[in-house]
Amino acid sequence: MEKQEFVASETESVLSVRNLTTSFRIGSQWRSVVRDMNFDIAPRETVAIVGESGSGKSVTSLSVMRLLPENSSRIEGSVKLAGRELLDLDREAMRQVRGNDISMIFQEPMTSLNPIFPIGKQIAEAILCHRNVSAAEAKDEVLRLLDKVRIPNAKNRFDEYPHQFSGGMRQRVMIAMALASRPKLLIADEPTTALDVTIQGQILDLIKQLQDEEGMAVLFITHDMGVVAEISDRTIVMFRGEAVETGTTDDIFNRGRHPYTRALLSAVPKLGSMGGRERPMRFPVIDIASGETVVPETEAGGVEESARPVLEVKNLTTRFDIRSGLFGRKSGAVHAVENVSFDLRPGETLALVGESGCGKSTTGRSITRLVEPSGGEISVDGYQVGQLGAAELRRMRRTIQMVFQDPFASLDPRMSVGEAVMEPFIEHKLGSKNEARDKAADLLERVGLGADMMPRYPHEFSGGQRQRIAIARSLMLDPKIIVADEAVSALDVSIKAQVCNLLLDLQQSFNLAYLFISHDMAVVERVSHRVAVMYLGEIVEIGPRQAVFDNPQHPYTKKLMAAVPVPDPARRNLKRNLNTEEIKSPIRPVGFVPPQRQYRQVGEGHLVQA
Amino acid sequence: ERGTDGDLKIIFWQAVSTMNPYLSGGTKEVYAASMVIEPLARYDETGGLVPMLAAEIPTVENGGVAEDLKSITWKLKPDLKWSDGTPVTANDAVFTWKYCTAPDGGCAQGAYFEGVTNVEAVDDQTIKVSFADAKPYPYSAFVGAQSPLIQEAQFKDCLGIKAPECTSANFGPIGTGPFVVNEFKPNDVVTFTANQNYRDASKPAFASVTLKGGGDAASAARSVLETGEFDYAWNMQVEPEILAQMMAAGKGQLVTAFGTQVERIDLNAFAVDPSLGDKRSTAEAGPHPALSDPAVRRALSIAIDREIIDEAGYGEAGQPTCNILPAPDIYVSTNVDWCLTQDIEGANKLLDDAGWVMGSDGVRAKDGVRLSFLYQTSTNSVRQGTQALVKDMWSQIGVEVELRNIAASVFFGGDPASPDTFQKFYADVQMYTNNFDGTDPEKYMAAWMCDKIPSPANGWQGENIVRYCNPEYDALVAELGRTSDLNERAAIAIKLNDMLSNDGAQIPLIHRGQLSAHSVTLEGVKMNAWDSELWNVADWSRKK
Amino acid sequence: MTEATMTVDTRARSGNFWAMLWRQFRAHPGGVAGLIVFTLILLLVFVGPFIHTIDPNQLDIRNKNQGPSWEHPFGTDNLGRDMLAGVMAGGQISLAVGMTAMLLSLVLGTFVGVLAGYFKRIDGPLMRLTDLFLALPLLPLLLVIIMLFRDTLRSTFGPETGIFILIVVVIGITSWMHTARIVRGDVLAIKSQEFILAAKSSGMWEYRIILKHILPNVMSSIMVSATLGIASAIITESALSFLGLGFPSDFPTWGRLLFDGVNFLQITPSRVLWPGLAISLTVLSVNYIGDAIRDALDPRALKH
Amino acid sequence: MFTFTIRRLLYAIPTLLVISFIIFALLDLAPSDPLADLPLTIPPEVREQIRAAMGLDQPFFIRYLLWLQQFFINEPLNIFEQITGLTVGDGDRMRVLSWATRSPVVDLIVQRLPQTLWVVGLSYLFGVLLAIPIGVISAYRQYSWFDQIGTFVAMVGYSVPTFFTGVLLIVVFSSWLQWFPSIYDTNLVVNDWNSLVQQIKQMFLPVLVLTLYNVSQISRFVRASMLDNLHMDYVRTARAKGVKEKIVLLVHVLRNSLIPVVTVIALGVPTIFSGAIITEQVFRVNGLGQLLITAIQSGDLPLVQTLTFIFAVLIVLFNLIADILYGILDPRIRYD
Ligand SMILES: Nc1ncnc2c1ncn2[C@@H]1O[C@H](COP(=O)(O)OP(=O)(O)OP(=O)(O)O)[C@@H](O)[C@H]1O
Ligand SMILES: Nc1ncnc2c1ncn2[C@@H]1O[C@H](COP(=O)(O)OP(=O)(O)OP(=O)(O)O)[C@@H](O)[C@H]1O
Ligand SMILES: [Mg+2]
Ligand SMILES: [Mg+2]
Repeated sequence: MEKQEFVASETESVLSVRNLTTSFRIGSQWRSVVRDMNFDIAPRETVAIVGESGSGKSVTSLSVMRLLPENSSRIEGSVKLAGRELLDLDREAMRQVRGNDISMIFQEPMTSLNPIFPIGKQIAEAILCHRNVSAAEAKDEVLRLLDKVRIPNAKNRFDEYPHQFSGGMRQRVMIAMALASRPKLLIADEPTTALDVTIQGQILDLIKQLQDEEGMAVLFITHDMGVVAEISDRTIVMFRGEAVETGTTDDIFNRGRHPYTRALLSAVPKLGSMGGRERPMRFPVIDIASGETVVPETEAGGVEESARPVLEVKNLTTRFDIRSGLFGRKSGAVHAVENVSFDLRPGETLALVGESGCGKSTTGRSITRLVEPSGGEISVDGYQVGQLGAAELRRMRRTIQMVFQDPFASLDPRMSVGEAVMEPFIEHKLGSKNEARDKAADLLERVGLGADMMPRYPHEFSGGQRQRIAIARSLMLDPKIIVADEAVSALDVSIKAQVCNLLLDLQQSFNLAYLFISHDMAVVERVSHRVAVMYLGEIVEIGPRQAVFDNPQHPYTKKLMAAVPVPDPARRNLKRNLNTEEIKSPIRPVGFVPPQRQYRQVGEGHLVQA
Repeated sequence: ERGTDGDLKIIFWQAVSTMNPYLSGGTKEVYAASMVIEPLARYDETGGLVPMLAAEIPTVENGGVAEDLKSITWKLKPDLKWSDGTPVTANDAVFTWKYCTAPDGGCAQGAYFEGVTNVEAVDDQTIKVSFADAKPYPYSAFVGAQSPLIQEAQFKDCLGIKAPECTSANFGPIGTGPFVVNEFKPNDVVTFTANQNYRDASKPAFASVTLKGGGDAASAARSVLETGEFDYAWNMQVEPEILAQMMAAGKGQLVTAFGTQVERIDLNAFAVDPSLGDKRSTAEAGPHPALSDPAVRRALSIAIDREIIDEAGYGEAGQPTCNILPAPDIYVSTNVDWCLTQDIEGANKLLDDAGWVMGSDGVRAKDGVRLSFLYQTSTNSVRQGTQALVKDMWSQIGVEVELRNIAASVFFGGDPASPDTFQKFYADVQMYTNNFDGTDPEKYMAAWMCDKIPSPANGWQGENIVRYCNPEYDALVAELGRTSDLNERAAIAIKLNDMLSNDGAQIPLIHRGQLSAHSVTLEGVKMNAWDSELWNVADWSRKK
Repeated sequence: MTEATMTVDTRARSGNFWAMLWRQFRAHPGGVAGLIVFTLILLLVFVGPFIHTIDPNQLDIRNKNQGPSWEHPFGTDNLGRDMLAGVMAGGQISLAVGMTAMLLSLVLGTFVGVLAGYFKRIDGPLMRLTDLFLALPLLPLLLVIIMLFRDTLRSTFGPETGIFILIVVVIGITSWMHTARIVRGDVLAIKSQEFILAAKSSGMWEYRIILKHILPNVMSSIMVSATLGIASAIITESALSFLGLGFPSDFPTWGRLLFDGVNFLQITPSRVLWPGLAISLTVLSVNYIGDAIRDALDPRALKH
Repeated sequence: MFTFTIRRLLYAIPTLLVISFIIFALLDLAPSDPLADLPLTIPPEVREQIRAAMGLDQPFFIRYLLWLQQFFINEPLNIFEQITGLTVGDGDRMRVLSWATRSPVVDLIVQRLPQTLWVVGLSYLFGVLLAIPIGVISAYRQYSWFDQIGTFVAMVGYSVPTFFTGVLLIVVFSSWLQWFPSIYDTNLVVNDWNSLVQQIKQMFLPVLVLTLYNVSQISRFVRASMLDNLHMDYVRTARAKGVKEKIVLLVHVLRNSLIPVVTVIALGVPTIFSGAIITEQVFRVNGLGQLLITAIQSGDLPLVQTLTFIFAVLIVLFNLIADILYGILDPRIRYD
């Protein structure tokens, strides 16, 4: 019945999709992953697609763009752009459409950017492709766009390469690229997962602004119900390849009928829902069929105060040199991590939050020496990480596992995911191949994937599925510490709950310690014991979760807390106007001596940079 | 008429590396140089001496050769001019001698001046060459393409150690021949122009010559016989049927001349078992367990069908022979022709009688010694064909053969450190060609003397590769050195030849001729095996 | 997505690596064709002599330079040797030499390339070593090797095996450098990718990372090197023999037959046709097999 | 990158010295002999004298040092004098002399360079220029008829040796059709239209043979490497931007695929200077390849040593260039 409502607006719609069915070929069989999708988007309108991870959101958007691999996929139905059938266009005509009429922000920015071209050039290309401007003009435009997406020091970073950017910065590059050509329709596939809430807000504002100015229509795919509530006019809920419910956002949020819709909304973690509890709390688990909460939420384990920390970080500093000129002389350095100290006890979760690009991932990588720190001491479970030889380093790494921010890039494209998950277990000779298989199958089930997916390859999965694979892999070794870098950002609410609960369970049973890097403040609030807030490479505030959330001291922490979107469509026209202040860059000239920071104690274990 | 026939194009598939035969000694260099610089006398196509710069051939009869055979006096033709217009004098000959005998010069033709104690200019036109001992055959220095006269004016600063540094002189010697070097690109191409001061005003007919080098024999043949791009190609070592097929194009023809080359199989007199290590192939190793049996040697020889080898590999350019000394005619023996017809039965009988019993594997053996031989030769398709044929023939008399071929640069290289040189002869049998320069066999026959056996003591430098040692033979060679009468010399030489063949020191296979190809439009080519093939290039002309 | 298809699917794609590779391979028409041709060549070469029983070294000078006939399907050469027998006997040697020498050079090259690309510390020395080997003049090197080792090998392994080992080793150690440099370049590019970092962070041994992550990802270059390597090895072998450094002349090999036949091109074209065809077909079929393996190892390649 | 280059260049000096020593030792050890070409009629005593005149009787080390001095001091000084017209010292220096020709080795090389560059260099250039588009198209249209034919030609082109293709072409085009000469004329001076036509004619066959070989090799690497990158996500991004398919292929995919290609090309360039031995032989181009092979066959050590050493310098140089190009092509590859 809702379908009827949607079809009605076809005439004036920018995009209208009818009976879209997309199938992939597996071996000799065709398997449909998106079935019978119908929707329209009008100019200036924002339509959000929400849904379970792996339900076909990305495939839908790629089908619209006709960007799926031609020989292993099949698109049926009709996709009309302003009345023009896209599925029948020839290559050249389709090329004209892409980037010009429709542009797209891809879910995984790491692999979606060409690794060997400077980002500036990649954005400029989008402009030069469709507009008749000079290279210099294009460059100006790119710099403006980079500024708009809040990349600090855009001029200097114009010529840098994707691998020199943080996850969030890459995502913003993708956004800038998509916006560069001022499309009629923007398809944004989880464009803000790697962004902190302040920047996320700014980006959303930017999109809104463009919508207002240029009449751009937006198809927005996201898991963040707060974002949905904030920007979308209408929402489509997808479940297992089908649109199970469509309607105005307000309708969906307040009068969702499909059990999955209800499950989705009732599970949304809300900031401040902890009600003064000290310890992390499990998420309510929802039965998707009925939409009812099945297991009541329970408080998770606490931390033994006296326990020796498994991870101690003292004055960790990591810098990336910037070289320029013919001689490749060092002209400065990115002070990605500066003087960071913290410790982590068994059974404890320390959340690391902060602005995108502030050095969270670098901190995580420095701890395991995946990047060489420039200074500081790290001890992991008794190992002095800085001094380890190759063999010991290897043993040390067994106790500390990472979930990378970009799961796709961290999976070997030529290795089936089953093998990828089993690999650490087999490599460390923790058991036989069959044991590994059983364990991997079990873990995959527990993160919501089927064991039957093991022979598939990474590229055949959705973003969220890959993230879960990465989590499963990190759990294979029964480590003592897990560095989870945005480990649940691409998961829909229900699966996020499931995965977080799994992590909490494991923590309780095995006294696991987590370094939990995330932008999702609501999740952070729920799962962590302590929180560290990073800003420009330094920890500006660290303390028990409750203290930091309830009593933020540092201005940045305060700002962060304020920017968290609230999943309530009623508040959607709120304007933030955060865009005004200057963006700070962590790039420092040669010889820069970082100021000695003083910390002031606010409460027990609650330190704030003075 | 001089210079009316345009360009003469010659192809040498081995390129010419220098124009100074004293510094190279390679056949191709000697041939190329022979167009420019000339000796006092040279051999014609029959092997007879003809005067070139000399007015006549000195003999005892005409007084040119001293009665005691210790000196020879040459008279130059009158009014001879170098190509730069200056006169040729006896001093140039004296200088040439000095040039080649200067210490540290490394003169490749030193052998031509061996035994020469002095060369003096009696007057401008008269050259007297004196020898240490009586020389029954005194025509060595300044005779033949290998020892031409060079100009003193050009080479006077190039004596001894300085010789290699005179690049422009070495590449463009001033001579008396029909042509003058125009441009020399080492190992590539030489261009010549007619010598304006050549003594015969009507010659050469060609205005210029291009002598190109490189490639292989077959393609050189093709360029003359099939495509007609070139007029003359030297040394066509190609299977006869290929040449025949190329000839079908009708563009060229083949010319042959037989000199003294004999393709032979050496049978090692000494044991060569690898377990003997460094003693291999020396007297210390003891006699060869199988090849020391004369019956075996003889059987090996008569088992070979030389006709077939000739037909398969040489065609016109070869004749079966049983002589080590195949030419000139007066030296040719007819006493050993028993080997000319293949006689497998006879060979088998010989071996049976000698006690070599056929084993179940088809290989004969006696007292634990099997007739199994390692047969080496240099790499070359004709030789490999011959190897295959011989292996097949020998297998019919119960002799097993393992073939080996070795790069020519190693085989003939004489590096004492290499196990693969023909001098070391770390094999039971080996095959190659040898010959001698000029028409006098004395030095050649001396190679089979006992004291010339290569051994570690003399750095493996001896010429007696087969390690033949027979005091009778040595005595006969000494006698040859004392005899001056030509017919007596011939008789002795034939005796020596027969001894070698009958004792089975070596198995002569093929008397090899030189085979060259020239265009049908080229006239005047007289193939010469005793001297440079280009010896009469002045007389060549284009067919009208 | 019915359950039925899923289970079929799962079964079809599980199993061990080789079974999977084989299944992928089977689906590749080019690869299958290549494999069939290659098998046929192997059959011809190894089983053929039992059917066509003429000895390749048997001379029949009266029947030389013959065209194809029932008795001599490929004709005869200028000494009357049967060409078919020659091609079959030559194939045994050429294939053995081509394959083993190629494998040797591939293993060496990949080994050096991967080590140099992966471990920065030994990159310099290894690459300078590669430069050295590239710069060494082949011929003198061969002469020296043969001078030093031929007799020992001959006495230990007999004349045939000895020379075989020598040739294979000689070709192997003088042709690994290209592979090494190509592999190194690829490794340099791949080792900076994040999945290598991820593998490191899981505490894998470096050599395991190399084996499981680096190697499969540089496979396509290695495959090309392998195909080209076979061709070069077969031809280098012939070059060795005509320089007098290879097999004795009574061991025909394809390269040698071709070389010897070139001058007879106009008299008996079949002398060059068959060995040339044999070499080309071998290389072509190996190329398609390599392509199929490459495609089978690349989950994203289009599958037929 | 600059410091890296400088460091590598400095590092190259000892490397090359070591290489030169090893080559010298190898050549010395090798059993080929400068006198092998001489007729057997030249007696042993004379041979000894010739050897002595070549300096072969000197100890190994002295000969090596002498070569070093001649090559690194005398020859550069000589070139300096030729260019500037000045005389340094007494101007009388022993240059590296070839044994076979008794002429300065450097002059020989200079003489051979033009034809080698023309024939071998040009065919390499053609090879690269053709191989890249062929490889790209073959990969893009994998298993299309273009790809299949390309594969076939490349494999046949690579596996059939040039000694055969060369002769075949000569038989067809020189003997039967008489279109092209079978022998290269190194004396030909191009100064007018006619001689240019002649030059092109004589270059045609050898260049064709070598080009086929080069194209075969390089295009296979281009194809394989392109196939690896064709399915990457960034290609999808480029398409999503609306980039023209040609640019997607030639800029995005090709540049990401260039590392093995650059390697192969960089390995190939020095071989231009070592000439194409067999092809040069077949067509009698008489370039550096023929110079080298005749030198080796005639045991002309100074010539072989010098040629090989120059070749080694080029190898080291081009491998360095390749390494620098890696860094430029892929910013993730860092050396410092
Ligand atoms: N190339 C492919 N081949 C086969 N199956 C695929 C391929 N790409 C995606 N799929 C499958 O299609 C389904 C939908 O994937 P899609 O990427 O659209 O999910 P999604 O809704 O975007 O999920 P997420 O929120 O996790 O990104 C998934 O089950 C995935 O496994
Ligand atoms: N390899 C590198 N070379 C140079 N600079 C780098 C490199 N890696 C990271 N940086 C820089 O270091 C800073 C911190 O990056 P990092 O990835 O740690 O940020 P982050 O906190 O994880 O951000 P996000 O939330 O966006 O993922 C950024 O400015 C980034 O550009
Ligand atoms: Mg998705
Ligand atoms: Mg990050």
